[in-house]
Amino acid sequence: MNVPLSALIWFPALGALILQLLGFVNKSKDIKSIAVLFTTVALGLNLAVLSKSNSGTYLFQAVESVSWIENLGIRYLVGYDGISFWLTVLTTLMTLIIVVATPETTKNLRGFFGLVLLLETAMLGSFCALDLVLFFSFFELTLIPMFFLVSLWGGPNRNKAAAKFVIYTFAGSIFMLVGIVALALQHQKVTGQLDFSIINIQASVASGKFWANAIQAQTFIFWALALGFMVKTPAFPFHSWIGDTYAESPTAGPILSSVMVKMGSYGFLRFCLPLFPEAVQSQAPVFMAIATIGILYGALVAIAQTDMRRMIAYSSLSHMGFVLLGIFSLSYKGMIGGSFQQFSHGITTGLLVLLVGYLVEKHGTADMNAFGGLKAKMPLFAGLFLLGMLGSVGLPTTNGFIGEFLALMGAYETGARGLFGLSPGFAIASGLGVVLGAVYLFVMFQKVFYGPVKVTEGPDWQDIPVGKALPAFVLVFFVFVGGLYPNLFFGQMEASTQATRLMAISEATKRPSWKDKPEEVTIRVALEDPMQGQYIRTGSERLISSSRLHGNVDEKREIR
Amino acid sequence: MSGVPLAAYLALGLFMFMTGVVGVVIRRSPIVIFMCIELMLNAVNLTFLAFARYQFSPMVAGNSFREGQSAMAGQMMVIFVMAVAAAEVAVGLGIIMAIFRLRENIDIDEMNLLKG
Amino acid sequence: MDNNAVWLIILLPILGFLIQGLAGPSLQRKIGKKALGVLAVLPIAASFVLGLMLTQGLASQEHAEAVIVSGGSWINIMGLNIPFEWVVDPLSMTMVLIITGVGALIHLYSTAYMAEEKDFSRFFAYLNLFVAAMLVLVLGNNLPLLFIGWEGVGLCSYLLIGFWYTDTANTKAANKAFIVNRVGDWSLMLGLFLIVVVISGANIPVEDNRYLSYDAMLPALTTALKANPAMATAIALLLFGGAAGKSAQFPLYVWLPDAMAGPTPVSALIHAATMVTSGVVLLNRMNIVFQLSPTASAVVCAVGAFTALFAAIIAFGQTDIKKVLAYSTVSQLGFMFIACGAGAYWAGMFHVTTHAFFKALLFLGAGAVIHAMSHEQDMRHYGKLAKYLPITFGTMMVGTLAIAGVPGLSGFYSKEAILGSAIANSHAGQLSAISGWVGLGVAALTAMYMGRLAMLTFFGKEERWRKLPVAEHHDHEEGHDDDHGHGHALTGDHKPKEVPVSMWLPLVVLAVLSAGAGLILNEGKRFEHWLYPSGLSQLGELKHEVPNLEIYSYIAAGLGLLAGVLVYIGGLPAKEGLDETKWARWRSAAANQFGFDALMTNLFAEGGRDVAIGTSSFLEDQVIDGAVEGSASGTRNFGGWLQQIQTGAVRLYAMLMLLGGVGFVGYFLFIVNRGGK
Amino acid sequence: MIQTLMPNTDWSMVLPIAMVAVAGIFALILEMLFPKRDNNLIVVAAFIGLAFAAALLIRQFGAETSTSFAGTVIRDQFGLAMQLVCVIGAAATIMFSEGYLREKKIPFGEFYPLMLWSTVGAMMMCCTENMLVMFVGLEILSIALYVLAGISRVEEKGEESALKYFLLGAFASGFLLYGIANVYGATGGLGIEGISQAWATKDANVQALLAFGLALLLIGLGFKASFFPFHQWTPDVYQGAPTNVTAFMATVGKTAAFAFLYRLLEAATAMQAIWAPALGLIAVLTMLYGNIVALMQKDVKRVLGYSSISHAGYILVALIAHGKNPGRIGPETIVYYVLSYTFMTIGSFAVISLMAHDGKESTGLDDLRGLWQRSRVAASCMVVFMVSLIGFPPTSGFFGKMLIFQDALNADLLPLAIVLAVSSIVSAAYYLNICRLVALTDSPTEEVSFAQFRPAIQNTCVLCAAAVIAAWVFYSPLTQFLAAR
Repeated sequence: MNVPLSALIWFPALGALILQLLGFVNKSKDIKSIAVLFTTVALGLNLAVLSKSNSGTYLFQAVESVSWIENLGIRYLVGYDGISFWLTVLTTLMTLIIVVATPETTKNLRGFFGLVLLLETAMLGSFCALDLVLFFSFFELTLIPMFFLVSLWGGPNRNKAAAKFVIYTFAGSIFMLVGIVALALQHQKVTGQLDFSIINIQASVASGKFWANAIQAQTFIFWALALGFMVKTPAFPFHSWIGDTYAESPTAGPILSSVMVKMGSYGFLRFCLPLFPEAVQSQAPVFMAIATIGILYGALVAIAQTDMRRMIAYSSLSHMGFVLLGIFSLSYKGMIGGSFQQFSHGITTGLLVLLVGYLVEKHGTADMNAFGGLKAKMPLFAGLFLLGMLGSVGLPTTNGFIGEFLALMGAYETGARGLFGLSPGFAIASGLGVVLGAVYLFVMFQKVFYGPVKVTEGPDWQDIPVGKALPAFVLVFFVFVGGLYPNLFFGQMEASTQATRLMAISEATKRPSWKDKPEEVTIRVALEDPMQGQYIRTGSERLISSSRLHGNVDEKREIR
Repeated sequence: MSGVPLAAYLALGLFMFMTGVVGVVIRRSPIVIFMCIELMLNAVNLTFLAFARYQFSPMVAGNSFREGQSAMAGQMMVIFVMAVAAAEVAVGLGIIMAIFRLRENIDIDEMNLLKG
Repeated sequence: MDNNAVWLIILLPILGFLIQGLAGPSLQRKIGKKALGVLAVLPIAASFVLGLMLTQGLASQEHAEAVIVSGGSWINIMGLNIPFEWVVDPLSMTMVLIITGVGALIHLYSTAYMAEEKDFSRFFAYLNLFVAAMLVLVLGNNLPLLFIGWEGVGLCSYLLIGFWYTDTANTKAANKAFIVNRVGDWSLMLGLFLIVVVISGANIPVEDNRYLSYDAMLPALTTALKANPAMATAIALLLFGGAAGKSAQFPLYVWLPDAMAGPTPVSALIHAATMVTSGVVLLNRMNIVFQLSPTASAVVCAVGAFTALFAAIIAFGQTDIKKVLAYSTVSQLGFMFIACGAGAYWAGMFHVTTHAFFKALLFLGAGAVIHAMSHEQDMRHYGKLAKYLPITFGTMMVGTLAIAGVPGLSGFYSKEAILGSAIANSHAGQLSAISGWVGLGVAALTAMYMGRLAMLTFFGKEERWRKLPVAEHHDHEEGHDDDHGHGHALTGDHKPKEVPVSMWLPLVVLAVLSAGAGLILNEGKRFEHWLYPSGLSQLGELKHEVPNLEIYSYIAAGLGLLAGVLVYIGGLPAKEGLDETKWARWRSAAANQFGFDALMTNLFAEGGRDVAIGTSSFLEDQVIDGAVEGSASGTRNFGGWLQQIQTGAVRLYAMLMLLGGVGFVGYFLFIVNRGGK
Repeated sequence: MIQTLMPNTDWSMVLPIAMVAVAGIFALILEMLFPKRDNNLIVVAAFIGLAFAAALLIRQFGAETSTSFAGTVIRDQFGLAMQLVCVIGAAATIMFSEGYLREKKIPFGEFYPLMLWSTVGAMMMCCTENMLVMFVGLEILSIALYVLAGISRVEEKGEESALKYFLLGAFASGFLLYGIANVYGATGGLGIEGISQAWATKDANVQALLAFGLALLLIGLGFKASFFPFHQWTPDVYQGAPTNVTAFMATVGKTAAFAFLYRLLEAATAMQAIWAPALGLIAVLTMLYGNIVALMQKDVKRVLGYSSISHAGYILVALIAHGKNPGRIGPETIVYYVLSYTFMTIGSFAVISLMAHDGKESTGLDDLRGLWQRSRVAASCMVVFMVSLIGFPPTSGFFGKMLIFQDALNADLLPLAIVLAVSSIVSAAYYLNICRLVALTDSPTEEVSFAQFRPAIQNTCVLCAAAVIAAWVFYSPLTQFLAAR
């Protein structure tokens, strides 16, 4: 069947509305099952939309363009490509899991699920929006529901945490707004009319006209956008909201957040790389440094945490560091690894938070010193936790490994070749993050599950019932699917990732563009590996420029 | 009167205006403050008339003025200022009386229910 | 024999793992532990049989060539293709036979050893999983697959060391093992990356981008590295870093002694016979890189020799029978690395093989003793056990003599090959010769401390456990609270009993192997030509004839054993008694590894935690988060301060208006006087 | 000369204003006819008047820019749009006034005439370039407001705010007048269009007079718009005055001031070298001061008072941008922002007016706690308004901010844009706090329950909220309509 993308995006919001209107449904059991129904349908819609996807192209698919604000050049422009493909799946999947995992004892379940569904729409929207203002709108739309989720259902310090989360993110995104406006004005300067559609802007960037003698402006605007994304990702040193958010929210909070942070890294892939090529190349070292510091710093701080959710929060900082590392290595392997890591981080972190959430729900604390010897009492729970943990430390055959492995390899490669002024040191140092990752997770596992049984007898300490563990099983399944058959994911990502990469590193006029004619885009050419060209250790990379994508295969040119 | 230069009138106006301003700042009784404001307004009137008479009056010989410049405008303005001042007096005294009815004094320094 | 059988070899243990892991507990209730144990042993045994058939097929060709059995693709992206593919060649098959053969025996042994265990099926699940991972490690045709096995065995080792998880010490040891290994893995991973970079950087075409598959990589790598020897050293050292982690070389050996916390069969299988030797396997696989880098080889030699010596000395300070064997393992691994460093990779593998036999034998024997002595591991409580445990005694003596290097037994030949090639070759420069001679010395030490072990355990004047208090006997199944998870300690009135057949049978088999294997395999350089039919591509045929080296080693072994016997013939010397304060300084020092482990712990574990806590409490809470919180509260307070002008006093308002106005007007006039610009 | 004596007058230009004035008179008459009755009749009359006025304004949309009454009244799209905003503001205020006044026990009929007349003053300010007319309009607006602020004669706070507002207002209009006098002295006329002309004559004295006059004018208008050093009255008066009057002040009064400032700065473009830096500084101070001090407030009305100061700062940025190059940067931003600001402010004050309960009114922040339980509609509306005041989509506040950014960047006012960004980050803190309070489900102040919940007030909230969101969704048609394109 042919489902329009907007149906997918707006369905959850509609569901939220209906849920509020169904006043006569009062039993929390029914409310929950309705919510489950909605999220399941959303997942179904998602798959239906994606079933049509053509993995061979990097052009946007299922594009819908409705003129919205002519006089400002803003359109309702949505579509998906290989980069957003799996992120939408992640969104719908995790939302379903959240809804299933939410205990019926939660107060005001109706409002809770309403907000969750609203957030789903917001996240889907920002993964599919192709118009800067539309993207920004969805991006900001996540804040208020999240604010209420935390400040109404959260832990003891919820007020502080909620305000911190929203204000911090807003602080980043407001500058992003300035950058977006500046970008549109630049477009106006170049082409004469205001336009916020990244397709048009990028087309003009690809032609090289856009930034002609405006390099300084480019760097400025790039940083304006990057700031917003860095806060969201979170990248060091703009991460300090994440600890409180994870520790104080209800269980749904961190899981949602583990999807939401992808908006940041996704933003880099979708907006920064294609639109600011020169800036990206010149700033790549800075971001590699930020990523590396984030990886090590996050791991180090995680070691010191005693609250499991805080620890997971900082581990997210560390893992998202790998995403940035991969993206800004600007090597194909690195970028695809980073994109993959986005997905796998969502899964593993979600799994861990889910399980910790179960403990919190039962015992009201996530302090690892309060537990001990749980393995004896709850073997199934321990087993699931162990598997999630293995995914998180990136043990081979789990999805965590694939992402980190490729991201590191890409970073190492670009570094070893001295491209973009990068050095292999970044990858080498980041590798240490893998070791530290093992430290904090295994020590935590040992404290909580091993050792003498610290806990009192009683029904609370029975093993997690299989019914409740179902979401966890699903996630574990994905952990290993990702680890053993990553090609399933790569297949969709390849074309878009490579195109995005070429947009960033090709020389002007040789860049691919989302306006290329479909028949010009053939997977074979698009995916020939630029890294295989003749390399010259002068920081300039010889690569198959986008003209290759347009057929005349032999021509090779250098950047700069 | 032609002996008196424009500057003198302007200076006097400015002086009266400043007197009024300073009065507003230093006096504590709203009535007196209001008088000072009247003083400011009259300074304004004086300035208007001086300008009208010296710069833009057709009667004065050697006044070459451009299109749209008129002495009438200034003089008209003065009338309006007086009228408005009268209206303000009415309202102002009304408010002051209302306050007096509520609390037996009208010392503005003691009115600070609203602050912060 | 169809090579696709290699799939079965790997899948059978995985099947076993699934059965044990998923259905284990329920099966245990239904069919009982015995049957479950059989289910655990069968897959391994079957794999062994398959392995034998494959090997036979391979050996039947006069030039055994590698066969690649390729399956689906694992990671396949532009510019990098990592398929699931298996290599059937002498090296991998040798390991397969060791793993499955010794593995099967140890499984069999465990069925009896762990009979009392509640989590019977969990144990065998882990054990099967380990075998599977180990097979992936040796059979995988590319480094990432090796890496899967590499970390897989690490995981299983972690799980098995911490098998008795209620005891914090065990789980701490498990964490230590995993994390220290991770350090090695880090280095290995970087080695992988560097290989890809070197090959693709040199623009050497690799068929369908299988950059990390041995068959495609090694030729390309050779050409690339010949152009760029520095890279060879870099890669070699990174790979060796990984190997040192897994194979417990100095300074990364620290995890292995602690790993003895696991059940004894685990120590036998994982921490003696198979896993710890995977570093040697890696070096054999990637030998071309080491051939091209004498520097790296020299480092390997040096580290190997030092580790061998260091561990051998420490062994003298140990009273725990398993600890002694652990350090002897570390020491023997050092020998293997000496061989690899010297370029005699085959000799390394040869020692791997023989060592697998006699060390497994020794551990299992020790296990039998421990089992018989109700899980007391301190040799100071043994003595005169020979008469209680005849079979164990006999088999263990074979093992002891084999490791001591008594001529005719397997250990002699492999050690001979190592020392000979180390001394005779100059691939690693002077160092190889030096470490060869050091090795000879260590051989003597080995003989001596093994003699000590044997004497203290089986001979002596008295049955020392008789001195222990006679405690009232208590229940077996009350859960695991002492070191080895068994509820009853050794008591004075204890009667050691010989172990059941399922335990001594493996001992006998292994004893036979330890005795005969060396002689057979060494016959006419059979093993060397099996592994490297036409010598090494760079170093060619290695010479390892050193004039009357045999004599030297006879002497070494003889002296060593003699010393051991003489010192301990009279039972436990007073100056090594239970009262450790009477110990000689050097022995106490050796007992705690000359403070090295403590140093490492303080430096990295403690120090690391302090750094982490410092970072978290200062940098994070004070500086980074502090900046955020601070700016918030700062703004707030600033607001409170600004608020002060809102006193509510009209005259103040007027005043401020006036001042502002004056400033405003003044500014205007000022600008205007400067001419409006 | 002759021209000015016998102007060819176009009455249709002032008809809307007249309409509102007449409505006021009617309201007064009705009040006299039926004293001591409920004022629904008056409300209806007021609505009819405003509706007619709005209709007449809209009918003139898109008309040629022209002047009449000897050039004292100007008809241009900007003026018409701003007048419409004033009318809407007045209507919205009146809509929730009745219920509120009933609760507060101040059912005085003259409330409506006064409010209508002060609307007249505001409208006059919107449609003139003549300083005399502007002054008269301003005084009509202000004097009516002085009375309204103190209309609840039994409340000390109300009276105090009235007096403060009155004294300072009169003080400010003194400056304003003195400014007019000096500009007159320089230009010889009362129309501001003469400024550039006079400036062009490089006569030092004339320029000095102009600068002096312009400065004083800006002070006078800045007082009404509550820019930084002239803002102190705002929070006090907002808190003291009856809530509906506050809403009116915050919207209509400011709209008028902005309208004339807009024209003034445009007329004084030639002098931007003089005023641009000074106003820039004032804008910065206004934005930061308003938001930072608002953090510490305990009273909702004060919070909104300070927030209105900061919003004045935002609008000032747009005004400066326009004044620097009127050619490139049109009135869209001002009109759109003022309109959306009108909706969100009146809406939030309407919600606050629900606190009033037989004679008493408690407007502490904590009194908002648990509003959700008492009236879900009101609470949700409040959240919408706060979100819009922060500037999040999907509300009109978002586009308002975005347009200001656009203008600022267009006019190379990057520093101002950045300060705007920073200060709106600060503002998020207290707006979110209000969001949290209204949504809280554990309300300690149960006793303040809306026994007789006034539907009119609720409708006002809902309408405003709907408008705020609609202005986001239908930005394009809305702006095109306001610009008559």
